[in-house]
Amino acid sequence: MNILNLLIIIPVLTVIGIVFTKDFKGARVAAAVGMTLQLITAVILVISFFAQRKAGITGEFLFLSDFTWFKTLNIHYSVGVDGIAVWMLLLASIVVFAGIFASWQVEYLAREFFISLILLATGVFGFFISLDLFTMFLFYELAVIPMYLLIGIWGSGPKEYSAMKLTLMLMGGSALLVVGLLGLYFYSSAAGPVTFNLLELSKISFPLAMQRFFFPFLFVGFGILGALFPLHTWSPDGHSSAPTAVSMLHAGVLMKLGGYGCMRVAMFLLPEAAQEMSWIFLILATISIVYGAFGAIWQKDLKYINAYSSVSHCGLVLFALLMMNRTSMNGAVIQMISHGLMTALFFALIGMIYGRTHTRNIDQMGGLMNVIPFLSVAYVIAGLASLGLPGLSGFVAEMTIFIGSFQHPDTFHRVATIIATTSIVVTAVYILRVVGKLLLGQIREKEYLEFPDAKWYERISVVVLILPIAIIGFYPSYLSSTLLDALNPIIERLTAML
Amino acid sequence: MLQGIPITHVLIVSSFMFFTGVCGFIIRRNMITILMSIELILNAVNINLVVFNKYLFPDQLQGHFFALFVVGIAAAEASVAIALIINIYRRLNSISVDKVNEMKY
Amino acid sequence: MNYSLTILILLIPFATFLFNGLVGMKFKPIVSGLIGTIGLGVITLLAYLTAWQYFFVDGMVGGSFPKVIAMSMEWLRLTDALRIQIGILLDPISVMMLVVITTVSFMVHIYSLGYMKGEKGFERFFSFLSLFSFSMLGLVIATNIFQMYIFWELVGVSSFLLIGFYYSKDSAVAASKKAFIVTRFADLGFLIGILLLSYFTQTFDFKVLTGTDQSIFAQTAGVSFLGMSVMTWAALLIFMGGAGKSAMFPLHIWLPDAMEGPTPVSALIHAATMVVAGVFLVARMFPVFYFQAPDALTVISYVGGFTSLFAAAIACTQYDIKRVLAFSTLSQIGYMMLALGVSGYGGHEGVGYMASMFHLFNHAMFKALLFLGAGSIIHAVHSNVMQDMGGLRKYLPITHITFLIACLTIAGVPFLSAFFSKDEILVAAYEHNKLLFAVEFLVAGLTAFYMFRLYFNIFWGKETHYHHTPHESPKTMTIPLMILALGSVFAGYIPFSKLVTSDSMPFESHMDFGIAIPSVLIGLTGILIAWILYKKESKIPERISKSLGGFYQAVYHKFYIDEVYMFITKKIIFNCIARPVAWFDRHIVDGTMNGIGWITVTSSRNIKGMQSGNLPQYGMVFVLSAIILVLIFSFLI
Amino acid sequence: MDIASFNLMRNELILVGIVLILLIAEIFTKNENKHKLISMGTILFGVATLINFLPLPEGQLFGGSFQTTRITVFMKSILNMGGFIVFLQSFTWLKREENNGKIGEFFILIISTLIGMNFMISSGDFLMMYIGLELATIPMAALAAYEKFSEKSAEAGIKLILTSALSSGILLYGLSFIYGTTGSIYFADVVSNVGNNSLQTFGFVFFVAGMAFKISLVPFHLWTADVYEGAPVNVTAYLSVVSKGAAVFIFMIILYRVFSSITAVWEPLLYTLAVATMTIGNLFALRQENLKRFMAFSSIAQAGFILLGIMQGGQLGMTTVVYFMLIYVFTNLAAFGVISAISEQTGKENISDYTSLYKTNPKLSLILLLSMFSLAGIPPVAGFFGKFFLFTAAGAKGYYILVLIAVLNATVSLYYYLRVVKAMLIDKSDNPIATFKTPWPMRISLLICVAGIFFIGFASFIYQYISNISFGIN
Repeated sequence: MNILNLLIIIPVLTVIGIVFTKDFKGARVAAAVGMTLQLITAVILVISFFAQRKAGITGEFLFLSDFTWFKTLNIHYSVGVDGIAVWMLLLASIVVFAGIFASWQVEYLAREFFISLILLATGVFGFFISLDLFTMFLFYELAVIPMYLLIGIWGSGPKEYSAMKLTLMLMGGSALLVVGLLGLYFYSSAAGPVTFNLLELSKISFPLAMQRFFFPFLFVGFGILGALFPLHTWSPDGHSSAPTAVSMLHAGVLMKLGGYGCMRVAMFLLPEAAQEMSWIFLILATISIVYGAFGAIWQKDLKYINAYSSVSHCGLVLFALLMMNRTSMNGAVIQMISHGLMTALFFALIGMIYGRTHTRNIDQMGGLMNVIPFLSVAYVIAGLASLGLPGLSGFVAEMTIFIGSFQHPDTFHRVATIIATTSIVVTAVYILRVVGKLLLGQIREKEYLEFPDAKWYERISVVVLILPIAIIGFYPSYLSSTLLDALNPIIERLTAML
Repeated sequence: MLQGIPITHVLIVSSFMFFTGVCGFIIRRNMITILMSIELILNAVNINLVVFNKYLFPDQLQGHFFALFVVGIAAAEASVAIALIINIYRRLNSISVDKVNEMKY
Repeated sequence: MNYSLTILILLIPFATFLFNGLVGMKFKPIVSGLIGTIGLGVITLLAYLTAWQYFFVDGMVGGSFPKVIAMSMEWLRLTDALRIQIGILLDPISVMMLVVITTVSFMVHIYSLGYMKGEKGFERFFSFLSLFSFSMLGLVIATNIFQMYIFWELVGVSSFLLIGFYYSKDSAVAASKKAFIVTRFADLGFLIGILLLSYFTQTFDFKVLTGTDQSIFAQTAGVSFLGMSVMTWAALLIFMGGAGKSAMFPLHIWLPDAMEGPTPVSALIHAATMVVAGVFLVARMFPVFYFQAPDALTVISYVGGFTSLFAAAIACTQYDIKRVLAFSTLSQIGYMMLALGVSGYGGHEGVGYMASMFHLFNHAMFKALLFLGAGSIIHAVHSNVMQDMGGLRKYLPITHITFLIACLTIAGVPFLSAFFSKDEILVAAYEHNKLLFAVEFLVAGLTAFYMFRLYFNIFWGKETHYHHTPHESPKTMTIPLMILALGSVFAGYIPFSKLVTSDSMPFESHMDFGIAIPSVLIGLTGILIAWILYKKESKIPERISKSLGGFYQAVYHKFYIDEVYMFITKKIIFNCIARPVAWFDRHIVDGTMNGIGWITVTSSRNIKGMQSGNLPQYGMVFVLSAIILVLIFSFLI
Repeated sequence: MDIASFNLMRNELILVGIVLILLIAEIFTKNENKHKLISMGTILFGVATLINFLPLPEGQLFGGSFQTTRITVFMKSILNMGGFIVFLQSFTWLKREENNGKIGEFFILIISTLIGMNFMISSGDFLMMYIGLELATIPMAALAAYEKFSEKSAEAGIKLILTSALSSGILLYGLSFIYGTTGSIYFADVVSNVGNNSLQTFGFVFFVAGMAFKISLVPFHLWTADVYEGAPVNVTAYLSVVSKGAAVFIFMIILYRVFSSITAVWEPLLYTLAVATMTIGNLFALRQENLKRFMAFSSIAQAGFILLGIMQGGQLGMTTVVYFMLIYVFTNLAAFGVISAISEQTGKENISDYTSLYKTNPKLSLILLLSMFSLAGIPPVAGFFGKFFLFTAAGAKGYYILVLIAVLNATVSLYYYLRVVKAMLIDKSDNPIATFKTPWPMRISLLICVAGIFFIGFASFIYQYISNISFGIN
């Protein structure tokens, strides 16, 4: 039995289990149990994966298993993971786990809530493990759709509008993807039967004209989910309306699908076009880095601030990917992981604070440090991580990206890098602005004094997120070196024709 | 018989009938008349079938048979249509098509 | 000769930081205080041992002090060439800095035991202090520029945390924010400098960068941007980082506000250690500056000179005693920067370098002493503006004496430590640039004047009566004062030119009385003027300030630099960039997306007439479209 | 041609038999237990449906004017299933007082249309096809006007009969020219004579227009919405699934078997129609309030997607289309089942009436949600597979732009499908539809549909089977 299938089976079983629960208590317990198992499985997966690597099993993907699904179309259900995917899976399981505990107090239609949440998670896990682009796309859409219900039903603010906008924009993205995927599929007939299989596609070198035509479809299609300027506008509204756990999952993991897809599908399979067109998207990515950061300065709503900072940080991911050298791409992946963790932490904390103050407007809050120190300190840590403080994951990611990108021989790219670096100052500005207004200063309202500090479940979800941030921050070399190995095939394919 | 009459003439007649029917369908307001215009269209078809058969493929009868069936089916169609028209008349006390546009947009 | 124990210098403070930060609140406050202090004491001892071993046991190898890599581990591998090491580099300046930091920090710890007694968040304070010590030590022993950057950032954040220690005070919060953002902005320059440097030299390592082999800079030959060679750019950008931390003009604005932090913090971070990090950075990179970017050195010397004058002028007008000290710090750091700027490399040429380090050492002693003294005064009178003080000498004898010593030292009175270092600096300036020499000469007088203005206003001047009589601070606070007083008296007799030099080869430095005597004289003049003006309560100062009028106001308002910054940040950045961006995003980018939806809906509303429900119309559409299709497909195609 | 070979017309004959039995039975049943006819007819039809799953040899009758291949048999089974589900869903409706006298008619009419469709599908010449078409259409008008006393129903009937008469006139006119230019009405003979001849193209386009009317492709779709809205719910369901399906099948078969040589003409033609159909259908569906009308436009849009499959013109194309129709039967009928159940119970048919249905009738609204997702092509339900394979088919031809337009249209369609979901799950209403218990036949039908929606997508062997039996231009 392939351990990867467990990552799909466990959530599905969890969903079935939740269906049979009576009330919200049962539902959340069932969800928690399931996701704990999921987390354990993911950890085991990571350990055994690198055990195998250490044992000298080379081969881009491990834990391969393949079963023919639609024979005439040559569509398979084939799974496998490489050094990047395992980390992504671990990230996803951590965030989902934290998300369950962060939404411990959901009572309204709790069963439906957890079911859709875990369906979403299933999509994410499936996406990362699948090697067949058809199943990958299937899981991708499976991940996008529950978002509508989650935001629409359990959201806040203009939730219907935001949910609809988010869903339609992401579906528009997948519309582009369908075209790109079909292009890959049919042009693969050059070498034997048409196939969706990533590994086989990666052996083909597609004609340049075809690459030029399809690369934008694939890159933009995934880029929308990666909040590529100017197609990022679903993100602020969506995140601000979504319930806590959904924002966590969405900003933490789902947006990473975008970056991962850009790298794993668009750039990996169509390298020449990637080399050729990178400059366009590089400009867009640079814009979204700076633009997102500046956009965050002016916002009043905590979630808007984080949505914009996510735009900025995810822009950094795409930016680094487009630099297309080992270091920067390595940085991109680290950034995905680190941003996933810290933005999830942010949204979790915002949710918890909102649960107490019932407002997210920073002008109406202040002095929380005095009343809920645990959450406030956690918030400060998250903030420091996101403005790139050494010892926390953000620094590692950003520095790897900047140094790596600056190694690019082309001046244009180096200038772009310098522009991108300015974001660290702007980030500092808006993070400190929030920390100053929200946590420090005088206690704003009398009733703050009755606020309880973090409950046990809140502590769990916060700690579970902070730990990896600190670990990566302190001891990045293992993660980074494994990623470097995993990136080799991609780099080779990308730089083959240089 | 039709000796001396070139096929084109007949076809012109039939197509004239066809378009008369179509215009009738579009212009007339009385449903019965509309039904009659449809009959015109079908008869234009019949003429075509017969003429093609007669002039081009005289050694077989497919066209003729087709025409016969068309006539028969047209009759059936007409009967059902008239039944429905009567039904409409019962409902609306009118058989003008302008009355039957309750459902739109 | 192994320095394996030096690793503890990093580990112990980090451990105490974690302990106090995570579980400190579980115990009685004093526990965490003691843990922090003892930990610091241990590493102070270690630092002294290391210094002893480095300078006197191992001593010189081949006529110069070697760069010893005590320990080094790979932290992160960026590219095959660029790897970030975390390690310990021992050479004269880093060892000296170890001594300075641990000493002052230890003193401050002891002092804080008394000063912070009963404060809310006592354990938090000590955990932050440990964090700061950890980062600062890590900074000075960095083996490569990137490690330095890492700890540079950590220092910045711990300074942020300590300035904002009283986080319910809005002014403190604002000050901490300002400090962090200004330094962060400077660090951006530092980072870009690192990027440039590492791109062209493909190394972070100080040993390589500052080594004798200049071939690594071959790449940079001929590369220039806006008419300046790329190395000049890199050097200036790196200096920008240093200027931010060391609060050089125009990045000085955060330092006076930083006085919102608890006074021991000001003593430790904003007088003795962190603010000289910039000087240390330049000293550390000195060969790179000297050989690759001499223009940058000139810039540094002028920035230093200007800052020292500018700050001294402001110091003369301030009433908040801590702010006076802050500006004097600026001015003194200006001295050090200038000294580095005018220094040469090797032998007696490098006297400026040596002098700067020397002054740094002394300055740490007496400025820490001054701040701690100020702290104990504030502790006594619960205020830090001069007007509320006067004639305190009776109440606070020890503070008074130590404070006086410190004032004399900074005024450059002979045979006290600063006398020697200042003299060396003036010598270096004189040899290199007469204009700067003149400036510094003037500043020497100003320094003496404002320090004694401060001194007389506090301990003499008008007889204020206090609603509760001030009393001398507890032993925990006075003992550090005395120790530091000893330090600032005798530190001057350390033969720096034998130990800490630009090329780490000793040279003979001799007193240049041609310069020493006038500088002493101008110092004494300053003191004398202060005596006349402030010894007894008098109306003269007001009259003078009146007569100076506008100029005085400008100086008093620190030349309105803060206001300028306010304008830039609030008006330009916020209103002219962030706000439009937000607007653009909401209305243009998002508007487009909504526009697409709107178009769809409207068009669907507009074509509804097609479905009129009218039978003949259906028929017409049917037939017409059939015919049109026929026309298209049977005749056009 | 011995008697045994009539086995090839197995399904048709059985259906005719059922009609006869029902006619006789109706004579001998007293008024008070007419409703027994419902279960009787349903059971008989169910048996017929089952029988048709049995394997059947291929062959032809009447000198090739009736042809039976495995694919036609399968198509007929799809239609049978659709009819069967519709019967199950119309129990409560037929049990009404005013329908008591017309129960037999309902079955007889529907089954006879089905017979017509069956003949149409396995027709080997245009005459047979035309007869089947009319047999499939004329009773449909009567069905649409089934509710004697409802003006809407009457209007639906008259609109259907008149427009369809017009369309069949146009179609025949086209056919007459095809006959004239090819000299035969037998598919087998026509093929060889089809060429690039503008008079023939003229005929062909008229023929396509006539078929497009039945499949309700824009711009020949105008009758659809009105008829769907006016006709009784179950009839609408039948119209939207079964008769549309039959038309699609025969259209595809004729294109592939007869006009295979002029793909250069009909591919751009279908391209245009597909784009127009998807776009216009969606645009109209956006603002519909009445659910039946809504479903009408949605089904129009779906027809546009189906064209993508037909265009491919190969085995892949036919496979995807048949597969999609199979899924479409279950999906659409699930939706109509819920709609009819609710309109039977409350007479409400507007989206706004469905607000917070989930509170009161969670099961029904979940089924509706599933079918909406399946229609929108959202994984993991079957609709996703159906749609994706249609896109694949179009992609195989290299029509990537068309695919892009189609998928963007699918995105738009997602908007209005989600409107229904939003109404049921998200919007709050102070007087939602009261909780009620659906009768068992409806339950069974919905169960079948949900099973289909979930199952067919993953069951690749079904796709495999279809692919094995379907043919294409080669």
